Amino acid sequence: MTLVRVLFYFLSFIAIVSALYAASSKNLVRSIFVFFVTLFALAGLYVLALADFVAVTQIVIYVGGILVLILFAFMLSGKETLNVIKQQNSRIISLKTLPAILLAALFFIVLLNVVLKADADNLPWIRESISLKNEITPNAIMIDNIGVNLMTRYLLPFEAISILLLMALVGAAHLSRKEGKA
Amino acid sequence: MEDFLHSIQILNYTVAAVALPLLAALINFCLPAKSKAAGWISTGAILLSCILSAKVFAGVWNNHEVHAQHLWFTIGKTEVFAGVLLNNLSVLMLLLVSVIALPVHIYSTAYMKNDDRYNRYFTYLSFFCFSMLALVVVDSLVLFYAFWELVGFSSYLLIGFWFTRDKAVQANKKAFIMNRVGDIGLLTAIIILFAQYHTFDIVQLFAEKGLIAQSIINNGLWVGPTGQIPALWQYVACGGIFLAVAAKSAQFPLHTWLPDAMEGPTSVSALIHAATMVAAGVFLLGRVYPMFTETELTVLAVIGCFTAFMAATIALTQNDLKRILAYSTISQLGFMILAMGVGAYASSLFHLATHAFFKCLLFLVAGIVIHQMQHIKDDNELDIDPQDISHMGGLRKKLPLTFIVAIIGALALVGLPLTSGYLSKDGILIQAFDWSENRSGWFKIIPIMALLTSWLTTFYVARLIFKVFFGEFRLLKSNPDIKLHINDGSWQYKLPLVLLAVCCLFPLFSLNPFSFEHAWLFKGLKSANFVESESIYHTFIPIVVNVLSLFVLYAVYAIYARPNSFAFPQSGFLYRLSYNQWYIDDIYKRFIVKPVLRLGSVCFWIDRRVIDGFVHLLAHVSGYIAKLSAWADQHIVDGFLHLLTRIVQRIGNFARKFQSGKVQYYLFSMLVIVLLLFVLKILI
Amino acid sequence: MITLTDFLVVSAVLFCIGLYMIVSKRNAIQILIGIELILNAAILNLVAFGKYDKVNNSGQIFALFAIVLAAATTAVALAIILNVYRRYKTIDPNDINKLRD
Amino acid sequence: MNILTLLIFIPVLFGLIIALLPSSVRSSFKYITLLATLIQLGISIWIYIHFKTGTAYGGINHEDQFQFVQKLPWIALNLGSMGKMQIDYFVGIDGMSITLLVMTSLVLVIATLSSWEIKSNLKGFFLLFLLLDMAVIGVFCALDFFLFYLFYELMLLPLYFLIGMWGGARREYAAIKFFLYTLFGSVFMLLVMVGLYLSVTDPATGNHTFNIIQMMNPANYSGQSIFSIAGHQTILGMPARTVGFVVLFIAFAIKVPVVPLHTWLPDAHVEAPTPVSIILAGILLKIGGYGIIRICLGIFPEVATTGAFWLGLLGVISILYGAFNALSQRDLKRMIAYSSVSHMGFVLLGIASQTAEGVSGAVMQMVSHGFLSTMLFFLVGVLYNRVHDRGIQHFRGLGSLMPKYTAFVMIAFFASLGLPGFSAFVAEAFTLAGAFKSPTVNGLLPYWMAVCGAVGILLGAAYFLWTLQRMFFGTESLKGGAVWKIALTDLNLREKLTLAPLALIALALGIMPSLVFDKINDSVLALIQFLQLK
Repeated sequence: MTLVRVLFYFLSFIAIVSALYAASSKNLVRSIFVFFVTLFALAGLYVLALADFVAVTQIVIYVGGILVLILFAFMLSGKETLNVIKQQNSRIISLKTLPAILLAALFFIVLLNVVLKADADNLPWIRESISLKNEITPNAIMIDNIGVNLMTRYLLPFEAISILLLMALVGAAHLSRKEGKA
Repeated sequence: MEDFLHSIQILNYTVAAVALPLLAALINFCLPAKSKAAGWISTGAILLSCILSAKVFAGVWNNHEVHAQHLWFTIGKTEVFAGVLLNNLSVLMLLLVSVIALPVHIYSTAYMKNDDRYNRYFTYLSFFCFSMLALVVVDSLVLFYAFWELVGFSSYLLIGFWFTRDKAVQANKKAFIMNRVGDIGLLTAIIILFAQYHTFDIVQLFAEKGLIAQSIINNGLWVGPTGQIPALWQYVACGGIFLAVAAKSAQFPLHTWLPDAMEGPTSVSALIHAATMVAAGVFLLGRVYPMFTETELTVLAVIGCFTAFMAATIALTQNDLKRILAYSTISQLGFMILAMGVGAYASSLFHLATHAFFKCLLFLVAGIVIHQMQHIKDDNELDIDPQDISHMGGLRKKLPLTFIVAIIGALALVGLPLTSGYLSKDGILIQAFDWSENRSGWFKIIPIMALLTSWLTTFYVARLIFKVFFGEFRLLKSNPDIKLHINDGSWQYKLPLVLLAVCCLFPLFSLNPFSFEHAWLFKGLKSANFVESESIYHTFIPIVVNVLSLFVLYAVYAIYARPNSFAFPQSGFLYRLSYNQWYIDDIYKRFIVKPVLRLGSVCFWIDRRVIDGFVHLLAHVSGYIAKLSAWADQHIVDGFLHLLTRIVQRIGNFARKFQSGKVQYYLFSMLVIVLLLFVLKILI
Repeated sequence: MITLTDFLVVSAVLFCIGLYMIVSKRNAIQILIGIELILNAAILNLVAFGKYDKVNNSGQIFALFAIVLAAATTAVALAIILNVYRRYKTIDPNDINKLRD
Repeated sequence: MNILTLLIFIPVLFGLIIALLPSSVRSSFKYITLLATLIQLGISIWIYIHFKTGTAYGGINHEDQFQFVQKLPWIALNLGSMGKMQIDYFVGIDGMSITLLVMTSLVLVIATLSSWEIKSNLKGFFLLFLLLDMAVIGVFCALDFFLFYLFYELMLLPLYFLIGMWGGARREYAAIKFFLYTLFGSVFMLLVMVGLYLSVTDPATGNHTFNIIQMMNPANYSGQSIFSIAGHQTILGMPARTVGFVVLFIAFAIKVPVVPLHTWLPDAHVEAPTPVSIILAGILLKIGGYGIIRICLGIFPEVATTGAFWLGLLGVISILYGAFNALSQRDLKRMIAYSSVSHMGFVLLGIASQTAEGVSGAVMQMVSHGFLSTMLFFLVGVLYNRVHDRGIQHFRGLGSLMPKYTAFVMIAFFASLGLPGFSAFVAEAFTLAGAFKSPTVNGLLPYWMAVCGAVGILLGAAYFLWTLQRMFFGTESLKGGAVWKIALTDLNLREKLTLAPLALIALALGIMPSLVFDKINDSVLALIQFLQLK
């Protein structure tokens, strides 16, 4: 049992528990804030998967952008939403949510099944990658490489996404304008 | 050759004598109503018939038989003949009927002259004469039956002549139906004879050496020359004939129609219900006499005797003039049947002849009396029954001629010497005693009952005469201010009375007023082996009967004609039995008529409920089956379709839920399906 | 050593939780959170597999793209939610089942 | 042109004329129909006069002894391996048919005359009437079973509509009952007919045939066919020929009608309009009797002989049962309907006796009843037309109100109850004579049946006289009071002209039974001989 492994379990535990809390919580605000925790834990997991850059991006965009956006929207939507939320019944497993829980559980079983069957560690291309030393090692610096790749190999998707992002933001801004001014 | 021509002539006369009344009937039928010609046409016809009958009689009586026939029709291989048979019996009847009918016709022209349907009356009367005359001369049982029933039919018409009177139509219905019972008996007998002998010919059947004479009853079989059938059917045939006789001649148990038949015009009662038609039964017995065996004759004797006695007892207490006479007729007919039963064939027919005259006479007298009473009733607007003898009395001064002939008739009926009745009645009584002589003690009852009956006869006849003609006019007593304009009437009344009265005296029948054996009529009819047994009865009986009769006569005079007469108690059982005619009508009503009608209703009930019920049940069952199949059609066949549509609908509804517009639902279902795909993938 | 399977299991759990949230929640914002969870699960997978591509870094780069796109979708989604709220005074997706005005 | 064919199809010709004429001349329809029936009557009388008698013209089972024969191939289909289907148009008459034919023609004239009362939908009525006319004449003439059946069924249809459309209050019930009853019979008859067809081959052509006369010859039955005498086939465990006989007998017994298959009759009679009642009682019932003689006895003689007791028993039951029922009726027409049941019982009894007297008596009874029931129903119709009521209790003393009518009623009643001098007497007496002779001649019927039959005559007197006494005699009293008294006029000329010939014929037949017997004798003897040979 290495420290990495302990860390991994710890982080994934936090991520799952907080996600569960966010899912089961009737309080919107709470679930939003708990979702922060999940995101942070995930970022930690990215790090453990040797993707520091992604982890950072995760924190910046998700925690810094998306969550703030959500909170912002929530607060904009006013008092009635909160009232509605409070009225909901507090039991975790109610009859209404039972199908959804069942569905999720079954899905989980299926997924688990798929995962275990696939035996991801022994996939041919992974074996090949290990044998060709194409594996990222913990001490390798990958940020340069990412930057280069972005500007060369993945330039087209990069640009397309930029435009998409632009359009989405413009669209969002347009949508959220007051109706009277439209 | 001469013989043959003679026969032809006689046949022609006979046919003419029979056909003339029919012709008269047809002419009268076409005449306008109320035409007075009708009476004279009928009377003329019967007069001619009478003359022709006399000629026929002269030609045939104690001479040779005449028998001629003609093929009527063929059925299968059986040839049915129609023909005429003239022998002593039939010519006697022929003459008797026409001779009696003549005065009645004359009488009727006066008696019915005010009736609305005068011509219809004579149509019926002539038709009756035709049927009766034909009945006595025909030679075939089929024809005999036909005229037998036609006689009954004309009697039906005449009894119900005044058809608006309820009692009259009840009576004629009763008469016809009771006669029908007899007819059925006769028909059965004829059919049995036909089955046995394959012929309807009376000569072939009943001649001296005929088919009947050649048959014997052996081992329970009735063996004849042409075949054999069980002996039972011989008894049935005789029983059938007896029924016929009983019905026509009003013998117990079928006698009740005759008193009721008095609802018809009195002249009709005189002719049909006293003299001729009712005698047809005796005539039938005479025709088929050879058929009866010793035992059957005894039964006849018993029934005749009983009827005579019973009717006489009933006549004792009746108050209706015609009813008394009707019961007297029944009683006298009983005597005739008795005579037939004891083998006094000739005496029976002799009595038939003499009875015809005096009873007809008495009825005509009754007719006059009733007619006059009716006059009194109409003139003074009284509410009385003109036939009730308790209103009458002392009429001898008002109706002298009527009174005299009534006395003659009555004496003849009682059977006092010098009258024709004496001759015939004593003959019967004497022969009855002769007959019982050779038999065991019990058979003595029959002649003794007959004797008793003859005294009873004396009693009721005397009662009738004294009540009507002697004493004081009782109606005058109770209604002092009534006017009386009554007399014997015109010559049309008087002539017949005188004629008949003469015929009631002895000289017409025998020059010896005291011995029936010397009567020509008796000689002509007696069988060849008749022996004049000179037993003690021949002198003893007449004396006893007549002396006692005189005592009875005086007694009756004492009771009814003397002013301070005592009255019989009118409450005893015997009185009631007699007054109510032995309750026989009630018994019939209760035990025959009602059950038959009830049976009819039961049959109808069965028809409605059981048979139709069954049909309806079938209909219902098929209806239910139809409904069931309709139900099956609707619910099973259609139901299957509906189920299909329902399933489709359900599926549609089910699928529609996923199209609810709820985004999460869409997603959910999508996921479920994906899941299912997975599961399937794993499972397969 | 952390195996790929470990990552995959964690991401599967997250994915299922996200799924549950999407299906069961009556609040559009929570649904949005569920979507984000699923996206994150996917990203986790991308990152985990990206470990074995040192040269091209395809896993990590697409994880970056996914994050960016997630941000975009969130922005648009929130805008829509706001609009919906304005019109219907609710953000329960079950109540909003009419396409027409 | 064959005279019988002419006789059969004249009504159709006139029917076509009526069909083509516009409704505006509807008042002439009855005269056209009358003309048609009168022509038919003329033809049938011509046939009657020219009908030859003698042992060479006995008919029954000798095809060459029939008269006025016409035989044309009609349907001849070649069915390949199944042989040829052979149906002939085959008509002809012998002694059994001739008197019934004349009787039918006359009754049809009377029925037409009584159609004067029909007021609605004249075209339809007379068309159906003429169709019925054709069918009944056809039944009496047909000698091909298929043709017979065709006419037989063709009668049903017009009768159904005639009762159902022009009948009384419960006409639909009556019509349906009638229709179902008779259809029930004829459907099974069809089965037997087909069975017979498949069993019998025509020796001349070797084909199966519907020829009735060929069916009477046992030699024509192929060995193992269902109705073969030698084959002894069974249906449901019973001998096939017995079943065939019973089925045919039931079909005709419904028509006769024999108790207990009679309940359609009172209803149909009561509801039917007068002309239809007349045809029903006068003709249709005779078809039953005729069918039993011609078909049941002709085709299954040995079964008829073994079953004679039961036939006779049914006859006696019908006589007595019908009479008792008539006794308890309150509707005049229903009473007469039941009396028909009783009188037709004699027909069955006579046929069952299988003696010359019995069968002749039966035929005579059919002819006689044809006229008398016509007369009776016409008389009821007269009364009903006047006041629309038939309840026996509703009338009293009609004798003084309608003397001529009463006279005719008395003639009809007395003739019906078997007064000598009228036809019924001869018929009933000889039927009973035949029935009584039967035990000694052929041992078929017990003696007592004839005696029981005789009791039926007595009951006949009872119900007729009772009715007479209740309705026509006594003091006048009517349910409808003064209104009825005005309505109840005496007979008019047309009615008298209709009734007089009937009364005269009944009288003539009673006095001269040879009018019938001479014509039927040879056939009866031939039939008896045929039955004895089996």
